[in-house]
Amino acid sequence: MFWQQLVNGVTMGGIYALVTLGLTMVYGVLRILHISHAGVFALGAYIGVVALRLSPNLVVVTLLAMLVCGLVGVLMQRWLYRPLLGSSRIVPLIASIGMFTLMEDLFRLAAGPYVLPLPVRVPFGLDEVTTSVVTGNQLVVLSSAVILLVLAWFVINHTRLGLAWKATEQDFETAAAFGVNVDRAVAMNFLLGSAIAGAAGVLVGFYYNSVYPTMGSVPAYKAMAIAVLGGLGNVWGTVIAALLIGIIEAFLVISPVGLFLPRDSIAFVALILVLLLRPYGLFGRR
Amino acid sequence: MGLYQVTIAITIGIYIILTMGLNIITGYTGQVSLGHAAFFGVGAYASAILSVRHGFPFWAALPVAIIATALVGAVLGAVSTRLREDSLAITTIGINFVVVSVFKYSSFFGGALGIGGIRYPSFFGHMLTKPEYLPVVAACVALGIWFDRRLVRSWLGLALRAVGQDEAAAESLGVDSPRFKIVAFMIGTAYAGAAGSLYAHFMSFISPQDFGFPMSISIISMAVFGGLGTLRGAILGSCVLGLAPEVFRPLVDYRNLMYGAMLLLMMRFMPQGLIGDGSVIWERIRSLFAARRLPGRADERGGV
Amino acid sequence: MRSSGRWVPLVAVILLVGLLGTTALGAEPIKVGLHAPLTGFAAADGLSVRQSVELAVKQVNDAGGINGRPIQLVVYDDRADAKEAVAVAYKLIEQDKVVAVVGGSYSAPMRAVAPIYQQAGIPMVAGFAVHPDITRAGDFVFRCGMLGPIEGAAAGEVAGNVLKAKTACQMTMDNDFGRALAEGFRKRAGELGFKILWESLYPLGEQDFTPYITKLKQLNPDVVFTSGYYNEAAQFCKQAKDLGLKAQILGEEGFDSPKFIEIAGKASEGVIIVTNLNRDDTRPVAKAFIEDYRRLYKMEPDMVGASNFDALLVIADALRRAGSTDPRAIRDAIAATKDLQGATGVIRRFNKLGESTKPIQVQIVKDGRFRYFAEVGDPAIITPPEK
Amino acid sequence: MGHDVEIDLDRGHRAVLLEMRRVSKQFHGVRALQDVTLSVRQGQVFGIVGPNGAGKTTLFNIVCGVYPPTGGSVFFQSRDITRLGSARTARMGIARTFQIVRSFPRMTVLDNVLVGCGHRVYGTLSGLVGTYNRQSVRDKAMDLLKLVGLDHAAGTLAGKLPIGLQRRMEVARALALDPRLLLLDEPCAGLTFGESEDLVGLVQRVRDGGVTVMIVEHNMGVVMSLCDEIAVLDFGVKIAQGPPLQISSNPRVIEAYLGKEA
Repeated sequence: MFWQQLVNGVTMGGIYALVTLGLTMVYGVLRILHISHAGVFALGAYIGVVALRLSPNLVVVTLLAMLVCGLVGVLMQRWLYRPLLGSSRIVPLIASIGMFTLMEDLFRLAAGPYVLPLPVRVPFGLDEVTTSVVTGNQLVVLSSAVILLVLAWFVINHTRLGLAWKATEQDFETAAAFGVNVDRAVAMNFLLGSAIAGAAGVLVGFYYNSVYPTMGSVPAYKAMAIAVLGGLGNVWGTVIAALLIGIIEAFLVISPVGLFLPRDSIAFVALILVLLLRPYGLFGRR
Repeated sequence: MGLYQVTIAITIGIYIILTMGLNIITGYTGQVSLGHAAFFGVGAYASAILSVRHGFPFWAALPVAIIATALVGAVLGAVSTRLREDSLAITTIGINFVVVSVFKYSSFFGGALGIGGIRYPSFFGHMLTKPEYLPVVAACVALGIWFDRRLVRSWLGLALRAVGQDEAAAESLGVDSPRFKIVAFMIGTAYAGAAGSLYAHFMSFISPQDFGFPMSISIISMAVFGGLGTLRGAILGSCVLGLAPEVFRPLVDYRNLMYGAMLLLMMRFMPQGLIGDGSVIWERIRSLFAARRLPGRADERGGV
Repeated sequence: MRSSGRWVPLVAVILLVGLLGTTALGAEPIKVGLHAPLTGFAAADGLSVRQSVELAVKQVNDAGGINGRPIQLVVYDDRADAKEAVAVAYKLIEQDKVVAVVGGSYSAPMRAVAPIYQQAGIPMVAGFAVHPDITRAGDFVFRCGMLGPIEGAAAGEVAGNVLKAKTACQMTMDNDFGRALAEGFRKRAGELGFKILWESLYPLGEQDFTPYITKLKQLNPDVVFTSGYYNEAAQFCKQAKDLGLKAQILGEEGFDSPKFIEIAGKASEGVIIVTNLNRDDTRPVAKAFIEDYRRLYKMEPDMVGASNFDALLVIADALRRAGSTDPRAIRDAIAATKDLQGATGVIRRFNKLGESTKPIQVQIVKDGRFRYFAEVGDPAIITPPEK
Repeated sequence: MGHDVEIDLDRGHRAVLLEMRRVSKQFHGVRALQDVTLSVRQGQVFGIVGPNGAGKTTLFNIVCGVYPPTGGSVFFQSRDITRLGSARTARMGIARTFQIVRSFPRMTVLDNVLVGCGHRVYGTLSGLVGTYNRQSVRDKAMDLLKLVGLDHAAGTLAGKLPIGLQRRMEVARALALDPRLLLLDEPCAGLTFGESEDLVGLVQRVRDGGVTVMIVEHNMGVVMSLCDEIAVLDFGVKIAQGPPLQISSNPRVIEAYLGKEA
């Protein structure tokens, strides 16, 4: 029972990590709480539903979703966030919330309020494999999460782009002074962050076989809590925090405590406790 | 004025009180609070429990609810002194979620069923009807405005704005910012407590989801929409976004869409808010007044 | 801006004439109001409610309306939010001047508006909202759907006497709907003597049930009674099948939607639910509702729609019998409803509190469709409280 | 690194206002200050010089209580203020300006100065509710603005002023605290020669008004003409202290600044 619970927790943690990753990357570069990131996540799932007409293969559908969501992310950055960099910190936050509400309602108007299934065909029939500990679907989610996280790790740590992000993170002007095309770096950051969120959208749509307009609302704020818990801007801190929260939720929910503490506020309670001890999150720095 | 207009007027009055309170915390003192609805809830539940279970009349329940909420607000204020801007914003979201789940989970607060049977205030034995409740709300709004004007003109108000605009500079001038942040949270949440009490007695039935995070978003959107940091902005923002759902009601299916779009476009093209300091509209209004006023008035005191 | 100013008065005149024109043709319409959560998290149910009530109005008007006068439906969205529902109520009463209202939204908004309709003297018939206080607001408020505790007790009856379960667990959705159902089931389990091993609480909108199911597998109860709306229900059944949970899954009216079967897929096979819409119902009203709904909207009807469809029928029937649009007369006529043929079954009567008495249907999913499984008619269970 | 025996030229005819005993400060392993001991006398203009990163601003921040030292203690009017927060030290009469100017951008210049005038009230509760813009208080603020030549700009928003003027406003705002000790952190940075001249005149007028001044400055011309005594910091260590002439000829100071002769 323990191992199965652990797998349940890690699977959820993997999903949280994919959603939160983009959020932390964006915050790292622009210091913006990008709440409409969850709208991009839901958009990914909807692109999945549309892409099904082209090909039922999960990989093809995911790639398409990543492409579209990446572009949408760049558009958001260009059209919405860049012009607002000058104004006070709260303005992009409210604009992002407005965008998120707008996206949720656009999904409803475009695809109807009902839940849409996402019956994708998984390569090598991975989803049929069922062992006592891990279900097929969980295997699909875990393997995809690992692939995407490794991709992100590679880009961030081993490419010039990743270096440009680190420089931009420290200081816009100095980074630009050293020849970093800051604009392009920020755009690429949004591209990757949003693409991964799009992939997460498809994955969650497949795992639960359900795509609906408000599927982004819980991840939106829970991902925010996890991002802060891991240390805003610290990518790996966030991934670890996501896994931790996934596991804690799995075990806490079935324990007597679960009757008092609803699952979705566990992340926040953990956040408040940690922030009181370490104001910059588990792995955050000043 | 039909009951429909009275209902909307009372709702907008309650929004104005909430937004004025948030404006003191986030507008003047610069502490971003995305969980203001939690304190709206604390005031509502305090007033509901006092009046339903302990027979408090409205006139007694209101002040006690205000004080109770301010004390809870002080706790958030203390927490805020340890946190930096962004992690504070997210923590206030967390507090909103946690407070709502406390209402939902404990039977003391009536659990998921909420609390009903909250009586209207009675005035010398005569139970007020809804139209007669409007003046009570209007009086509270007026009181809130008067207190805000006094605050802005006081040393406390000046110190809060100093903390909000540059904490280190304020500290170097003798303003111990942690203490003032706590005071700002107490005042701001006291406003929310009053609004909560007024809401509970107006609706006569409250349930946990009335005070959830979407409500906090509405409140901060009103403050920012009108022009954060200004009283006039808080009032106008509450009226515009308070009326929006009714104005858009005929567009039955597109209401949420219009609300989101309005917020997005507003922030994108007029970040200072409709009539905030530095907004195009306010500058034009001021130039209108300035032209008529005797030129050369020495100063222009803080945002009216 | 100035140029368009000249056009405004002209346009207004045309509009006015247009409006007058239409009403002059048919007899003066009877306005009936409808609350529905058309946007927000409950938008799916809102759409079912609106489509079903509009279908009912169409059927009534096609059959000659109320002694020749057509029903005109006035729909407003309350986003399942108490504050908005209060504004909608006053708008319907004062501006649209409706003579009766169908309460097609969730418990919190319905409970907030019940006293308003009571005070205004406008009869309201709630569809599926389960909160007990709604009908306690007064004699102008009625309810077509079942009360939470009654439905829960019916589920207990099915588990204990029909499925002969010895042990059971409860997966309760954490809102007033879920808690009311759990209370009824617990009471009935006590009466029938089967043991509830574990009761867990999950948040509205939950998608990941794997932790709960892993524990349920360990406890291995005979029956798991789950409350939830169709998305939560489909996730629970799907993941239960994936993880190999053996227990018989027992659901309630929240499961009752074609979407549940579509999303849960193979995992919905064999799931039993207590509800009030019997797909194999041979009665003409139920058949007409199901077939018209499929033809008009190209999708399967569900319980949420059916119970509000019936609420409209109750009002229409009362309007015919009252022979007048005076709200007080309509209320008396509703109270005097007797054996009304509804989509969700025969509405025998409304008691003093305004609660309806109906046998509870038990459906089972066979080859991807809801089919008849049993019916709970024992008055001890289905009779609602009087006060 | 022994430190020079302190030459007490004035034989104590003026009281010691500020004293730092063996103060050191470490940031995550980096030693910003090490065993610094110095004392500033009433009415002096005390200069602190040294290459960038020598720990000058750290010393200022410790005196103002922005953060406590890792070791040693600070006395002001012989009262221990080592652990006192920056707000309380300010209220005791230690005012400061910042290396990078920190005005309240969305307040008028007058309001900026008025914030300083409130120092008597911030510690109390009852005083806080009074109106701040009373005539008496406004007159005092306007006088200070006249002193720094900004009375014409009283009504404009501080954020709209050029940096040079904002820096002058910061001095006026600090003086509003009626300080006994005024700490100026590189006040001449970025100023033209003429503006530096004005500033020297301003500091002298402030000193003549009885306010002791500590100044961190790179512009040696200003330091030499203004300061009665100078302390030199290098890598967090005080390598010399004394009157300007004696400091400029001290070999270790020259070495620290110009590096060893080849």
